[in-house]
Amino acid sequence: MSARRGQALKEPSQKPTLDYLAIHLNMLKLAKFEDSLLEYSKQGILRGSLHLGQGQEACPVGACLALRKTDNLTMTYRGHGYALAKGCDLGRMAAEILGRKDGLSGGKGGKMHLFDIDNGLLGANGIVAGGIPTAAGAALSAKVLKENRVALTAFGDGTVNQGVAQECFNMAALFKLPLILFCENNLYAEMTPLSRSSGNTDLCNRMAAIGLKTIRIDGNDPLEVYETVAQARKRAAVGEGATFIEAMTYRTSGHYQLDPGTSYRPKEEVEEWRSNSPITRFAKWLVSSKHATPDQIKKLENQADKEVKKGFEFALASPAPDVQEASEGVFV
Amino acid sequence: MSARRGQALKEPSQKPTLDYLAIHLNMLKLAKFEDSLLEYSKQGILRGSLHLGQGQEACPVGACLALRKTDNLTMTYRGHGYALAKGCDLGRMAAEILGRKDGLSGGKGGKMHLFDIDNGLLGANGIVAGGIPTAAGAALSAKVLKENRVALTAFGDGTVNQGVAQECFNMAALFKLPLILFCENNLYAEMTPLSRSSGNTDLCNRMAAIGLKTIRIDGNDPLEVYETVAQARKRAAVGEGATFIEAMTYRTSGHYQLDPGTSYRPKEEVEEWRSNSPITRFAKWLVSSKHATPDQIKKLENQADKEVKKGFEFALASPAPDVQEASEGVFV
Amino acid sequence: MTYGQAVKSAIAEEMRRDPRVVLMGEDIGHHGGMFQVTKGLFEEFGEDRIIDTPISESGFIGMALGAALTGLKPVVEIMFFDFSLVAMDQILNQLAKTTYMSGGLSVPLVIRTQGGGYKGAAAQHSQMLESLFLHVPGLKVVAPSSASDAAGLLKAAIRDPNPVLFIEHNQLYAKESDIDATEIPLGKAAVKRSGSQASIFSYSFSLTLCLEAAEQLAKEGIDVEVVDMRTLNPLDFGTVEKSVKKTHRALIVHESAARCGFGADLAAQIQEKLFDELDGPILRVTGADHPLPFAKDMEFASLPTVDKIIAKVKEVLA
Amino acid sequence: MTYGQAVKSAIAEEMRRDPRVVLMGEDIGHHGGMFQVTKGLFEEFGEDRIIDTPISESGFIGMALGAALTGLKPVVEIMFFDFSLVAMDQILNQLAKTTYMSGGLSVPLVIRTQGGGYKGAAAQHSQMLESLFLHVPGLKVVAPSSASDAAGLLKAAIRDPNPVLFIEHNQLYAKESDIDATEIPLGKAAVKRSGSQASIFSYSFSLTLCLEAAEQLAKEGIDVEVVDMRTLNPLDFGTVEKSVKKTHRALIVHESAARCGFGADLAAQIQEKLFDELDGPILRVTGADHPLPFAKDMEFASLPTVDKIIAKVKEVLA
Ligand SMILES: Cc1ncc(C[n+]2csc(CCOP(=O)(O)OP(=O)(O)O)c2C)c(N)n1
Ligand SMILES: Cc1ncc(C[n+]2csc(CCOP(=O)(O)OP(=O)(O)O)c2C)c(N)n1
Ligand SMILES: [Mg+2]
Ligand SMILES: [Mg+2]
Repeated sequence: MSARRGQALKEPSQKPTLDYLAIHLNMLKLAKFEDSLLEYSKQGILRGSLHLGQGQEACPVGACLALRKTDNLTMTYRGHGYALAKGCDLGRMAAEILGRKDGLSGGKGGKMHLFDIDNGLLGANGIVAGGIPTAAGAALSAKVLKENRVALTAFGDGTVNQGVAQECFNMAALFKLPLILFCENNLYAEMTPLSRSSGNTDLCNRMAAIGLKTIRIDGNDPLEVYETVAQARKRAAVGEGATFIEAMTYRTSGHYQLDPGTSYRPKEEVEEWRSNSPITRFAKWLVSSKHATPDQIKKLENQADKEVKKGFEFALASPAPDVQEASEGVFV
Repeated sequence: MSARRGQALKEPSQKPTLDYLAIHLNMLKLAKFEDSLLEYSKQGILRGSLHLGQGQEACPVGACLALRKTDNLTMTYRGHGYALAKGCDLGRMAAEILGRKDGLSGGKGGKMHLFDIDNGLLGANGIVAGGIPTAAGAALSAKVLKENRVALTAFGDGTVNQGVAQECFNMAALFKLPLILFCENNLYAEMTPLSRSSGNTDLCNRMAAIGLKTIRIDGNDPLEVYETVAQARKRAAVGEGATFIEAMTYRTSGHYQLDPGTSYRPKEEVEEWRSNSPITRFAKWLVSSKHATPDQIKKLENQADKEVKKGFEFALASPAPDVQEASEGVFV
Repeated sequence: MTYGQAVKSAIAEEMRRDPRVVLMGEDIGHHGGMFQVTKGLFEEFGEDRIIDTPISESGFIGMALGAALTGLKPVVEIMFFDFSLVAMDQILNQLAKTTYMSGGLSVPLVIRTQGGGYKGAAAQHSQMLESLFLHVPGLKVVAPSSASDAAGLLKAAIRDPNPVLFIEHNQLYAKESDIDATEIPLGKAAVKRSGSQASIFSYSFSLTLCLEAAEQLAKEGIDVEVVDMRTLNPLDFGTVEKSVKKTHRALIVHESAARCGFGADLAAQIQEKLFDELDGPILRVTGADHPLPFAKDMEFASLPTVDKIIAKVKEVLA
Repeated sequence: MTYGQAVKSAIAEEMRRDPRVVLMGEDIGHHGGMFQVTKGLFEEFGEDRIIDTPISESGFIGMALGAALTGLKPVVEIMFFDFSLVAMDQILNQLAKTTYMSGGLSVPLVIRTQGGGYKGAAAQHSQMLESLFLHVPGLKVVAPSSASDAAGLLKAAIRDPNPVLFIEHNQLYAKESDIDATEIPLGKAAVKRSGSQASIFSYSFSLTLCLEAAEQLAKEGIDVEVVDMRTLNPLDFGTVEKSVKKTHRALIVHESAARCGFGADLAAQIQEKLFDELDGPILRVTGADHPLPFAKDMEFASLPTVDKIIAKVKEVLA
């Protein structure tokens, strides 16, 4: 496991015209969005279990930046970040997660089932690996319909051991699907370390043997994530097939809101990763590389705060859905 | 795909005290057993579809020779050979396949569900990959109970793409199970060639990346099969874990009795493999290497004939099961 | 035209009509399907639209969902109904729930499969599992008993914007009937034989056994009505109600197991809504509540037969 | 002792009693289970007997079958009932059929899982799917409603030579009751409240709602009997019959969906066997026939509640 954690960030190799401040803002928005969720959960306003992506913000932000609006995406219960970064309206997302009428699915889906087809979002998922086939199918349709569209599916390290994931990895290779298999390797599946879930802990090695192009990257560096996904997107779009990206990262929080995340992980490990969290590190780099002043960073934080607050105001102002709607909408 | 088909057989490297004639006899018995099944199927005496292992006789015979009676085994619909070679009574097997009272399961299981726990047989299976977990579980119990016992599961090339197979391959590596994953790569899954089922057609390469020890062998050479399985058994028994064996072979008949097996396979390919079928080749070698005279071979054929006939006589003399037994035996 | 050919012709017509219709499954393309139902389609439509898959049902059924959400109308084949069990999460947790959970996305796809016993295929190659797909909400479920229903209903299924499970029966593939080119709307039962003394509700192959039983009963002067449910979800309770109100006696016949089966469900609904119309209990002839045995006599003893239906009708009338 | 603790104590006792009992599942060992039900067992029994698995339900449940056939008695955990759908082939085609297909092999294993809504976990983390496992024959199915039943029935399940699906309910884990150390035989319902005017048949968490409803009805002078089915297969029809013969009116309550559900099945059986005993139709309060919505009011509108049960009892008596 050679996560390049702790390494200093470098200027991206090919300088794309990236808006670094926007990237930072997006990570901040995500972090603050999740902070709010946790707060509402504690207050009992948000129901059910809550899986935060704290410490993994660079993955969704970097990955979605490399995708187009028409590209498709599936992710997991830990997927708020992908929805936001893919362009989902923050207020409607918050409304869904709080079970309100103006939510993305009118309050029917809830936080594990975020859909937003206008932004290509084909669902978060409550079943480990459950959304991988959906993304593979979207890639298949792009291929069959000859549309310039790719699909990305985000999932965790533990997920590769679910049969359907392997079935799709093989078909992605076999059919040369325009698919990006984006694995957020945060070293644990719930409380289980990778060494107790995979016979071969080198996931890139394991996936390469299926016939996939693979690459392991620093998943805490939004620029590296962006570049890698952009490359993978290019390959996919020109018919060169699927890429498995292993983004090394770490959730600084627990598996879900009631898990402190400490009993099964060494304290030093948590500390080390926490001090190298994508946001902290990127902020430092922005300043040290003169892409932003500390003042600008502060402003971004305020802006993120404001946007998130506004979103939740919208959500909280939205009424509960009409109860009778519960029995409607099984079929269109 | 470097099947060593057509190659001349060599004397086994480490000379075990093998009874070559018994090996040949076992292959002959299997072939004749299946000839009879086909005949009874044509006559309408045997019901349902019938999946023959013609041309693949060296696999079960070689593999089971390396196993002990207490070792466990699961296989597929194409698994008559494993049952026979593992020591199953031929008559009771025939009776089961003909749906008689004296069948292994009293006629309830049928040919896709051959069980014989006294010989370690934990079932043939109608579901692709369905029996792989059973064997893995038997290996697990051997490990937990510290019994000197291993398990072997036989399956086809197409089967590796079924999710549950991959789940078990990973757990076999992860838990270092005393398990032998015996893949009869006959190049086709039903009518689908390997190149249209696996993103990487080098199955050993694919499985090695899961963390398994792998080896590709000539699956038409019973001695090579025997030696390989014996090695794998040794590894398993001393706690070194699971081995994936890719035995290159070919079914000279169709996928099942109504498939001539010709529409989707090149004529030359079928011919070439047919002329190198395990039985033909082994008989030649026995004679040329002076392990047997042509006369002895002839005698073995007669003996096989006789034993198979006797088995079917037993089976045909067995009555149909009592109808009221149908509703019994869901639970013990 | 046979039932099998009717299925093929419906697929072919829909594929010609709508370029978004694609097929997926094992050995359906190059080979034309294990039962030759898709034979020839590969030649006409090519490998872009007829996709041979590895033995990865869970994966490719889930892919069909993704494809359906993004512009295609996949018709996916599960070779034997029994094999659907390897793909239940994708079917029941994913594609059956997507429309509801997403607040209204359309999932236009059809899962075609075939099931049924009476052929010596034993416990893992004979099951009719429709009730599992009726219990977990989110799929339309269709099980035609004739070539013409198969053609008409399959067209409707392919045109439907919702996921449809289309269940063919092995024993029906060779059955002939005239078919016309019209679509038959989902959710409509059909009275296949009108009668006055009792109502038999059935579908798929069992329905044909019921018609045979009704013939024979007629010779004994017993006049029963036979209703082909055809679509099992949505359920056409209106037609059931009309029939029960006429005959006041009901029998339900299906091949799948009794417990928590379609018949249990329909019986519960009938007694709930039409209690006062009933002159006696609703009875059932169903597959047995144990795995299907292999040996012939045991197998037939475990499945509906004409004789059992006749005997049960007499019980219903007793 | 709470229901959760009762489950743990039963497991621990059986593990002490019989060295062949092992546990398998995700995060059950080192971590002690997502609901802490197996907390501490790893420390007592060690990694040979408490096996943490990868997220490969199909694989490890199938492995439990192989282990059960070769000397172990595995107790396997599926973290949420919903996840059982990824393992249906291994459960229903393999382990439920092995005894029958093999002509009598014993398959001593228990699948433990927990399900249930009322907690904002939406469509994929709330399902009660017992009816699927009742339809396909071959499993014993148990769904206790109290700590003491949980302990007694789990012991019996672990000792049973057959595969048992043991269904816990999320809303019950914290529920307290006294437990004694005795095994409760599978296949026996329990009259949890005796009454004369109507019979309510239920199980698991819903049963507790029925008892509450019965309390409240009693205050209105309505006297209902509440029967806890406890074991859903084999079904204790004898106890059902006795109750129906006393009250002549029946209501069935469960959280799972109505169509092809346990209630449909029981209603069908009651009207079939006890038609003349019934003074009115058998009614049901069940989970809704649609995926479970997330928002609270919608969720509760889709599930049994005390109010709904009270109203339905009044309908039954009308
Ligand atoms: C089929 C299935 N099994 C088990 C679970 C419970 N579960 C939820 S998240 C999780 C761990 C997933 O780990 P990983 O893939 O590494 O993703 P991460 O949570 O670390 O992002 C498990 C086991 C589930 N949701 N679905
Ligand atoms: C889950 C499942 N899907 C599909 C089938 C139908 N089927 C039976 S055999 C077979 C091909 C298996 O090929 P392979 O693994 O290569 O074994 P072989 O038959 O060549 O020995 C298929 C697809 C099945 N039995 N089970
Ligand atoms: Mg992880
Ligand atoms: Mg093969």
